[in-house]
This record gives sequence, structure tokens and C-alpha cells, in this order.
Amino acid sequence: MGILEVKNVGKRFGGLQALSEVNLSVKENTVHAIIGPNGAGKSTLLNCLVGKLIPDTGSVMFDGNSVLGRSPHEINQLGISRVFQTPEIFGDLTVLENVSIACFAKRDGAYSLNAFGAVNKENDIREAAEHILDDVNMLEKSGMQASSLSRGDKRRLEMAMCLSQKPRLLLLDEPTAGMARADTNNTIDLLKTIRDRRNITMCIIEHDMHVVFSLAERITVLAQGTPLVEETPDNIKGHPKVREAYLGEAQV
Amino acid sequence: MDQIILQILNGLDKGSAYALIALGLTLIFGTLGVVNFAHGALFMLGAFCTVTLSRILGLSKEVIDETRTDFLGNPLKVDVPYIYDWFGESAGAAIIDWAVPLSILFSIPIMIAIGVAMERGLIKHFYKRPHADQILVTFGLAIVLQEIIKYYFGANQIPAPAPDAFIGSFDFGAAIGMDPGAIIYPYWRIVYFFFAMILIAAVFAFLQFTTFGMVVRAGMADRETVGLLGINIDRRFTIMFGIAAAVAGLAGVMYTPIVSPNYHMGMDFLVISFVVVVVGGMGSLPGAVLAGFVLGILESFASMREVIEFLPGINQVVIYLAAIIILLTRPRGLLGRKGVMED
Amino acid sequence: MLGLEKKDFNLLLIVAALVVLAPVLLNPFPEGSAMAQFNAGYPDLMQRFVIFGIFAIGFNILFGLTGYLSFGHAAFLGVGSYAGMWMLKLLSINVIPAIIFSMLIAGLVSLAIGYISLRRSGIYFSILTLAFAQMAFSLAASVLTPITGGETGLQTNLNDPRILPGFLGGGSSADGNIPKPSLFGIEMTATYEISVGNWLWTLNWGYAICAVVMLIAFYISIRIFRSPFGLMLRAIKSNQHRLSYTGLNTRPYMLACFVISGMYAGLAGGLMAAMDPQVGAERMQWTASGEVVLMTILGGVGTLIGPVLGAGLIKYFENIFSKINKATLEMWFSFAPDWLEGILVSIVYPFIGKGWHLTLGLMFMAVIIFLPGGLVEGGKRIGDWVRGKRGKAANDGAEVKTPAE
Amino acid sequence: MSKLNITRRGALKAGAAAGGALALPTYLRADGHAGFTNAPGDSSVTLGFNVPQTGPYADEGADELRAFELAVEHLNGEGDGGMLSTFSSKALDGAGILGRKVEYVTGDTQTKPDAARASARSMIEKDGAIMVSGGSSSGVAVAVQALCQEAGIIFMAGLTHSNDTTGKDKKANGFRHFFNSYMSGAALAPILANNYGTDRKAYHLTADYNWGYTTEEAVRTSTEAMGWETVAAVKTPLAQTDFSSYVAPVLNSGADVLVLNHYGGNMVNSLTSAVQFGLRAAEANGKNFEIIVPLYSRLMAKGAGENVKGIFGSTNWHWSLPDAGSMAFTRSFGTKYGFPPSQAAHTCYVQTLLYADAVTRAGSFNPCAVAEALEDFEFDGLGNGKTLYRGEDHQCFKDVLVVKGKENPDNEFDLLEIVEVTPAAQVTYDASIFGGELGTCNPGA
Repeated sequence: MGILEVKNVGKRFGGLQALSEVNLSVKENTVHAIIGPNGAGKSTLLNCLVGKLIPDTGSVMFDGNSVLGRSPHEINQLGISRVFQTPEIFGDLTVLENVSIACFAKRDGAYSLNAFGAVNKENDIREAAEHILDDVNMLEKSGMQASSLSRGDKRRLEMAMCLSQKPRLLLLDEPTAGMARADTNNTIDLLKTIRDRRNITMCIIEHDMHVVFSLAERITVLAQGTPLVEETPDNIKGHPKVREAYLGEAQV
Repeated sequence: MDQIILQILNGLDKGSAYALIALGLTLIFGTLGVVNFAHGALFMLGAFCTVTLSRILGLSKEVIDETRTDFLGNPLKVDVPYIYDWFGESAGAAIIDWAVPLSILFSIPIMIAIGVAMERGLIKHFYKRPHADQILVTFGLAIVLQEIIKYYFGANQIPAPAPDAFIGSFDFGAAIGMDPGAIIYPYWRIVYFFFAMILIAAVFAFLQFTTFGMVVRAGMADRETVGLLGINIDRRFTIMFGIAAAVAGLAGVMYTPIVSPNYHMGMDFLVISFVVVVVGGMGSLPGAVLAGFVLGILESFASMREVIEFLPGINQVVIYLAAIIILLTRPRGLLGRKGVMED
Repeated sequence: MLGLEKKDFNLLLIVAALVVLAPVLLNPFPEGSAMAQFNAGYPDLMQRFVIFGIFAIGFNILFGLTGYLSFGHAAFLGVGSYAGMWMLKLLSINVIPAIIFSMLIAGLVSLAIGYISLRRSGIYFSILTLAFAQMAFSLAASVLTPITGGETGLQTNLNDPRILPGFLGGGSSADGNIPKPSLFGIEMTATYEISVGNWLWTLNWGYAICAVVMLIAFYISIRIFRSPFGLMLRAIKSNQHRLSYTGLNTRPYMLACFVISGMYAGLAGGLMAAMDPQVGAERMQWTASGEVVLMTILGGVGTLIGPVLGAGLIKYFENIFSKINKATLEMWFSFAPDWLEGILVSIVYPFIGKGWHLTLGLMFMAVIIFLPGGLVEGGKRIGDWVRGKRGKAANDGAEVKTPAE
Repeated sequence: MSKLNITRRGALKAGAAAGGALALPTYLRADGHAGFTNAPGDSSVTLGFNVPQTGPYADEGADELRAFELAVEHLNGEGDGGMLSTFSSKALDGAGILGRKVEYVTGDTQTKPDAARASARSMIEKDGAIMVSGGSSSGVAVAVQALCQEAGIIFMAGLTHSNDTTGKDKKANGFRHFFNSYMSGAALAPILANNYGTDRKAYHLTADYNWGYTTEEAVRTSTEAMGWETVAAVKTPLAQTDFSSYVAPVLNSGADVLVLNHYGGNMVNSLTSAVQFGLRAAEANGKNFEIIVPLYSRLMAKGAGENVKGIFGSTNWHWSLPDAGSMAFTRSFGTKYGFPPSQAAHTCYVQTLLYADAVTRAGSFNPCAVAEALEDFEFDGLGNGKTLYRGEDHQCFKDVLVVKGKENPDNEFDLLEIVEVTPAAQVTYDASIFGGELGTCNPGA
């Protein structure tokens, strides 16, 4: 039994069947990658996992709770954090404030709305935020306005915000999309560090096979809205079905 | 029954004015992303094009009439328009009588020029600025425009009657087989409705069937992409602003016989036109037109005696109430698209 | 100090000093001089400065922090005024119950309107608030006349009940005149004048009370801006999307912010009723809502001090420029020969008196064109210029958006 | 070229020790003469003229302001003296008021009670005005009147027609020369009966605010008393500009008379709509359909153009009145400004003169003394014939003009012709019928 169980999920947009019969099981504390050609339904699937879309059929269970019909903040409170394709950060605020908000939302191990309850904890929150920033090597940038960061730093900041909440499942939507090679390698290193601590489950959607094979422990290949195979990286590499699905795509 | 038909006619008539103003506002909203608080002032300027033209036509020389006296008892100075000298008295009088329709021709170049000048001189610099700044600068401009009009024309209303040929009413009841006199409707208001329909159709046709229109529509859908195609979108937006100003101006020109214009008429329409645009759906031209007519008809029905007696005050609030209900049940207005101006 | 950082505390001190010294600062010209026309240090206008300052501070908590543009905020001001007025009529002539109730009632009304309006964002939110406020205005001016006094407005009367005991301001006065709003016997209109040389300074009890309330309101607003709550609100403005993916439900924050802002407006309304016992429905019209938007933008959206400055400037124009007439102009220019005087008067005349709207409109345009961040931006540029960093600041003026200064 | 440099404060300055600080409670400060607010100095006195300078009534306000300026000129002995020579009281001598030169300050009411009060307060608090006058709506009049009562100065109402001003909202410090809704109804009814018969069915359109209510009530009561029937009364929003949806149903309602309880812009627009819908030309119940406008404003009726012709209404005063006072005023106003004065201008001019006269007769600026001099004061020669300032409610009682839109105007100002001058006795009512309490005069302590 995995921490995330997707059963028979289907989603239709008008005449297009975006997802059909998707079954997926993500084991706790593993790195699971979902790959597939353009239009395979990867992003649709991810949106169904975080409550942005509601599937027409099937169920999505996280640790025994259904996530369907819950609003994004409730799903987040279950322990699912998401990193977006384009980094979603608070551009007008400083780096430190960005992370503080995440630390504030989940403080003392629980989510709390009460802003006034945090008045006396401002120092604790600040310390926690600085600690996380130190972890991702961004402490020296803590006073900068977030929108002025490089793309790689924005991604790093977004991850820091997610990690500060100690999520049980981290969803990453093409974490290295549009990045320079050096930034990509840095990101891979960062994710490896996180993975090696072994207290988090990661689910990565990725185009870049270099990233996938450096990180993933299990890989699901999605094509035309349906899972094709689910295997370890080594077995995926020469798999005939995968070759067929990616025919014409350069990266494999 | 006759009351209901009558109020539908009234609603179509009010709706025409709302739709025309909202149409221009949506063109600016949708294409340029600018919150233009000066749009009501453009409507007002259109109406004052009529006033100006009838003043020009009425430019007069003074002739002393010894048989009559003015209010102080002195011999009366009678104004004789120069135009009488040039065209003869009867032709001259006819031209003055037709001042309002003539103003259509007079106002189009003026309004386009005003629109283009506004866009080039001011609005252009505010595309990238926050909406708050746009509101402040266009509101300031609206005040300035209306104060200038007030300075020259005063605060009171100025009559601008329709040509004599259009004075009087059409017996609508008889035309549709009801009792004669049951539904009569003023000619000029019928003219206004058809004029509005033609103008709206012209704008739609222009956007639908010309390359220019196609680019603008594409620009409304996705400004960045069109910009990337290397099309000079700026120049087209300028023209669009001119067209929007002309539409608002023409709406004002034709409205003068219905309500005598004063400098304040633009502000009176400003709030309502924003409500119409939003109820129709941001960036949706058909939505703006539809909402204009829907709200016009609702307003007319709410002002029926039977309705007011049942719900006192409903005539004061019906438009706002309708706006609230529509926005709560249809989050993006009647025909709006997702994601336009939601932040 | 007071839980504030040094910079904020200094700002509070500056504002406090300005408020305390206002009677002197606003009367810079000696009595009887030609420029005395520009003196603003009389009780009514000073009260208006601080009351509209409170209104704008509250509006800025909503608009400046969250970016939600309410176009119906005047409704809460009006509701607060009516509530305060009824307290003056029913309970006692003492201003304290009036001010407290005006805040409470405005808070309740803003809770109801906010609950509905906050289901939408962006321009849709603005139109919803506008619609509610316009409905409130239209009904108050017509159908609700028995409660609101209609277009004529609500006033205190000789035969109002005022049920509280006399020492708390109940009852009616013995001399056949309507009692004036007071604080335990001190009338709001009580005024002392100090004259120094040719200068005359007015000290007024009503202003003193408004000023104290305003300083408290300003202090609370600083605390809100700097608190985690304020940080959350700024996060909503910056990226509401991300906030909900961070596990926070934004609606309660927005609603709390909307209600706080509504209560500020109610407080301002209550003070207006207490300073001048007359409430008219036009206080709720969309133009009044628009005015507070303009005040905030003019001063500087999202800055602490900006809205107060904007409120002051607009009220100054409304009250000072509208009172200049042709005879005043002729007096100013009487130094010049007659022909020149005539020219000068006819140049300036369109901009004063009945033309004060024109001046206001031109000022809006000038400020926003040349100072994108409003008056605070202007102040900052002067500051930078003084420090010799002029070139840098002027170049990136449009981009600089310090969220809370 | 008037000089404005000496105000109350200017006068005060002379008495203050230079360089030293002098703190005085207000009531002591005022004690130059007799313990009342803003007691003037020895050389000049300041009056406050509070008129709409922006908004829809700006032109009417401008006309009021012209009248005030003219009145000040005449009081100071400049110009041709206007009505001073025809006024029955001869106390005024053209040397200012009680030997003090008259100066004035102006403000903008914006036709909003709030703004009007702000402006009036600044006149009282900053400029030291001893009397405030002007205004172009009842909402403003009631609001400013209450303020003047509170501050302890005299309010001489400008154009305000609602019964409330001297009815339920009357104040001891406030005085109104203008007539009111009740008088309009009482004066109009007999004329309407004469012209249109007693068997008529009326349809009222009423502006949805206080003045509209009192006017509808007055016209209804007086027309019903002579046999008319009221078919319906519909309230229209004050902000309405296009009245089509209110006017359209009238013809099929069984009514044969339309009463437009509208003023200013509302009146222009509703009348225009009514004429467009053919009501003027229509027949109903076998009679010609008629339209009535209870309160005319000549200034704004111009906006309705041809549409006013033949329509009955009432007005406080008209420049074409043949009495000596009216002629003198029209001549001096017309000579100075080039067009005849409006009724708003007339009432403001007269109010200023009446105030000055009362001060002179009382020998004091003390509001209580002035009020006493005005109460039950009878005068003549100010354009409305014999007039009484009734003490019980501070309302003037005088003849009321019933007018009709002129069919063949001689010039552009000649819009109304006088049909009848209804004698004062016919429009007098019992002071108690509208309720309200006058209270006692407040000198401001």
C-alpha cells in the first residue's frame, strides 16, 4: 500500500480524453517519476492530485484520505506540497518573508490560521526560516526581493518554502524546465540531498531524462492519458513500449 | 400587455445607450487593459459636439428690431444666423433644424482625433502601470474635460431638439394589430435604437471581417503572443482607442434630443457603464451589448408602478441588485472568459 | 518602543508631532495678510484632515496590503455616521457611545458585505462592493427616509429621548437649545485661541479628540502592517495562488482585513457625526468611495503615511480653493497696474472658486504622471536628491515598489 | 475693487498684545460687544454666501452669487441702490450695516449637505461670518440652518422650497423668504380648476426625496380638495436622467393630467420625455391632456426648450413683474450683468437686504436681537408686494405667482408669463401643521 493511491482516474475536456484508467501507487519515502511525451496527460494528472482539477471518475487517496473535492489549502494541510513548472513565489516580498510565510502557516508541527497567535513567535519563525534558507544555501540572499532572483534561485526558494513545512509528499512539476545546465545540476544535487534524508516522498514530472535517471527510484511512463509501464530506471531504459511512445523524441 | 411591450421598448432604448458606451469601454478594457474612467467624458464630449455644431450653425449677426423690446425695455437685438444669408431663410432654418443628424458627420473626425490624442498623449504611458494609476489619471482627465465644458457651456442643460420630422410618436400598437394609441413610441427613440444597432453591427463587422480586426481580436485574447509576431500592435491600439472614442461620441450625439446634455452627463453614465461591462463579462464585446440590453430592460420593468408598489425602492437599486446576483451565480459575467482582469 | 522598530517609531513620532503642531503649521500666514486665505488651521478643516486620514488609513489596510480595490467603502463611513448619530439621539450626547457603536455597526455591515463580495476577486470584487454601496446610498436617500432622514439628512433634535442619565450626557439641555456633542461635558466645539503677534492659532477640543483617535488608529495600522497578519495580506496581494498551496485559506484573512478596514471607515463616520451632528446620504455615494480611492493613490498606495497625506491634500483643495473668489484675486493682484491685474485675474480665475474641480483634476494628473508612487514617492525623491542620489531613483521610479514604507 | 483684508480676526489682532500669547475661550473672545459669536469689529462686517458652485445647480448658484454681490454693493452705497429705494423700511442708508462696511466670503455647497456644512463652518470659524445665506436645495438649507443654530449665527435661507425648512426642521436662528410646497399647491389649485375644470384625474411623478414628498403632498391635497382625483403617484430616483419608463405608462393609466414634482434637471428631463411621448398633444377622457410643474425654475427651464410652452407652474418671483421694486432690481441686475435675475437671485438679494435692515433696526448684530427684529416684520417694496415674516415659524407670507410657459417669447429670457398673482391670504396656513420646534434663539454664548 503506497502513500499515494490513484485508482481508475479519468478526465475529459470536451472531446478530448485527457486521462483514462490511470492507476498509480507511490510508495512512502521513495522518488517516483512520471514521464511521457507532450500531451500525455502528466500535468492534468498532477492537477488532479492537488485539487486544481476534479477527475470525472476514479479516486485519489493520500495516506487513507481522499483528496478529491478538497480545496488546495486543505490538500496542502494533508501533507502534499507542490513545486510548479514556473516557480510560484511571492514576488513582491523578500526571500526571508517568503519562507517565513511557509513557516508561519505550519508552526509547531500543525497548521494554524490564527495570525495573532503568531505575534509572540515571530523570532522562532524567523529562525526557522533562516535555518531552511541556510539549508538551500540562500541565506545571504534573504533580504532580496524574490522577483529579482534568477530562475534557479526562484526554484530553490520555492523548494525551501515547500520543505520548511515538512511535507510527506512533494510534487515537482518539471523542476528544471527552462534552466541552464549549471542550475539544473544544482537542482539535482539539492533534490538528492533531500532524497537521501529519507523522510520524504517525491513525485516528479520531468522531461529531462538526465534528471529523471539521476533521481528516480520508480518510473511511470504515461502515454495518451494512460500509464504504459511502471518500472525501475534500469528496466525503463531499453523498454520497447517506451521507445514506441517516444518515437521521434530526441531525448531517449 | 401593452405596458409590457412599452417597457420592453423603453428597455431597448435605454439598453442601446448602455450598450454603446459599454462597447467602447470594453474595446479599451479588452484590447488595452486600461481602466478608462474618462470614457463617460467621451460620451459627454460627443453630445457637446452637437451643441457646438448647432452654435456654429447659429452664428448670428445682430439686427435691431425697433418694434420689440428686451427685458430692460431697450429695443430688442434680434440674432439672424449668417447661414440665412448664405442659403436663404428656409434652407438655413432646415440646416439648423437638422443639426443633430449633421453632428454625426461633424463628430466622427473630432472624436477620433480626441481619442487618438488621448491615447498617444496620455494613456500610452500607462499601459504598464498598475490599474490604480490608470484610475487616478483617467479620473483626473475626466474632471478636467468636464470642467472645461462647464467653463464654456455652463452647468445647465442645453436643449438640442431632434429635427421636426422626427418630433412625434409612432403608433406601435396599430402597427402590430392592437388598439390604436395603446402603444405609441417617439420617433427619435426608435431612430436611436436602430442607429445603435447599426453602429454595433458595424463595429462587430469591422472586427470580424477585416485583417485589422482579426489582429485586434487576437490581441484581446493574448497580447504578448501577437506582439511576438512582430505586428505593430501599438499603432493598432491607438486606432482602436480612436474608434472607441468615436463610438462613445456618436452615442452622445444621438442621445442629445432624448436628454438635453449638460457637462455632468458623462459621470452619470460612468458607474452604470462599468457595471454593464463587468456584468457582460470582461473583455467580451457581445457580453457588453447583451448586458446593456438586459440591464436596460430590467431597469424599465422595475420602474413600473405595479412593481414599485410591491417592492418600494426597487427602481433605485435594480441594476445593482442584478449585477450582484449575476456576478455571484456567473463568476465571469454573462459571456466573460476566464482569467481576464481577475487580479 | 511600543513594539515598533526604530524606523516605524520615528514615523509615528513625526506624525504625532505634525498632528500636535497642526494648529500652528496650518496657519503659516499672519491674520489679515493676503495669504491668510490659504490658512487651514480652523477647527472644521483640521477635524476633517484627521477624520479622512483615519478613513484613508483604513482603506489602505485593505487596498494597500491585499490589492483588493473596494469601490464602496463610503458605505461603511455612512453606516458608521448613521449609527453614531442615532446613539447621540437615543442614548446620550456623549460622543463615546456614538464612536463605539459606529465602529461596531460598520463592522457588522462590512462583515456581511465582505462575506459576499469576497467570493470574487479583481474587478468583480470592486463592482460587487460598488453595487452594495450604491444600493445603500439610493435606499438611504429615498425609501429609508424614516431612518436616515433621506436627502435632508439626520440631525439631533430638541425632543430626542437620550435615555442615559444626565452626567453621562443624557436628557436635553435646559436652555431650549439642542445640546452639542460633548465628552463628559466638554463640548466638541469648545475652542481656545492663541494669538502671537499677527498669528492666530486655534485649539479645539473636537480636533484634540480626533487627533488622539487618529494617532491610535495610525499606530494600530503600523502594527498590522508589520505583523504576521500583515505579511499574510501582502502575500495575498503578491500571489494568492501560492498562499493557498502553502496550506492557508485566504478567505478568513481577507474577511478579517475587510472588516478591520470597514471598522476604520465606521470610526471615521462616527467621528464625523460626533464633530458635526448631521449625516447626509451623499456621504455614501460612489463619488465618496471614489474619493478615498483617490486619496490613497494620490498619497501612495501601500505606504503608511501616504493615505493621510492624500486625504489632507484633497480636503485642502476642496475647502480652501473653493472659497477663493474674484474679489480675493483682485486683492492679491492689487499691487499690479490695472491692466495687468485684469490679465492676472482672468488667468487665475478659472482655477479657483467654482473652478476648483479643474485644479483638482489637473493635480491628479500631474501627480500620477510625474510621481508614479504618489506623494510619498515625491518625498522619497526629494530625500534622495538631498542625499545626492538623484539620478538612480529617477530612473527606476516606476519599478520601485517598496511594499511598506 | 473691494478689499477683504480686515476680518474678525483682523479686528481682534489690533487688541491683542503683540508678541505675547493670549489664550481666550471662544465665548470671551466674542465679547467685544454683547456676548455673541463673531461680533464684528468697528469698521467692517463679514457675511458668508454659501452657494452651489459645482454640480448640477452651479449656474443657479452663480446667479445667487451675483445677487449677493449686488446686494453688498447697494448696502455699501455703490451702484444705483436697487431695491433700497423701494423698500418700505428706510433704515438702510447705504453706509454699510450700522456704519460698518459690508464684506463677504463665498463657498461651494456642491448641493450636498455635508459639503455645505463644511463650507459654512469654515466661514464661521475661519472668516468670522456673522450671517450665512444662500443654497439651492432644501437638504442644504436644513443642514446649514441647523449648523447656524448650533453656532449661534443667523441663517437667511436661499432657494429652498420644501415645507420642512420652516416646518418640521425650523430653527430659531433660520429665516426663509422663499415660498414653499404648501403655498405652491394652494396657489395653483384654483387656477388649475379654472383652466382645466374640476373633474380631472392626475398622475404624479415625484422625485424620491424630501422635497418631492412635500410637494406631491401639497399639490395632491389642494387639488383633491377641489374635486380632482389622483390616479397614481410614482416615485422617481433623484439621479434619473431618462424618464421614458415612468412617462410611457401615463397615457394608458386613465389620467388626463400629469404633475411633475421635479425640480431643476429632473424637471427638464421628465418634461422633455413627457413631450416626446406625445402627452402634450394627446387627449384623454375626452379632454386635452395637461402637464403641470409645481415649481418652475426659469434658469433651468431653458434646458427644456420649446417643451415648457403652455405649462402651468408656480414661482417665487419673476423679473417681468411690473412693481417698482422688481423693476428696480431687474434694472440694476440687468445693467450690471446683461441678463435678468432669476428667482434664486431675487430671494438671495432680498434676504441680504432684510438681514441688514433688521440689524439696523435692532441696533445690534446680536442674532437674538436680529431675530426679534425680523419676527412679525411687515414690509413692502421688495418685489412680492406686502410681506410678513411670521414669527412663529420664520416663514415669509406673500403673494404667490402662478405662471405658464410663454407661447411666443419676446426674447430668450422671456420664458414664463404670469397668469395670476395669488394673494398671500389664500396661501397662509397655521404654523403648527408641520410640527417641529423653533427652539430658542442662540447667540452662540
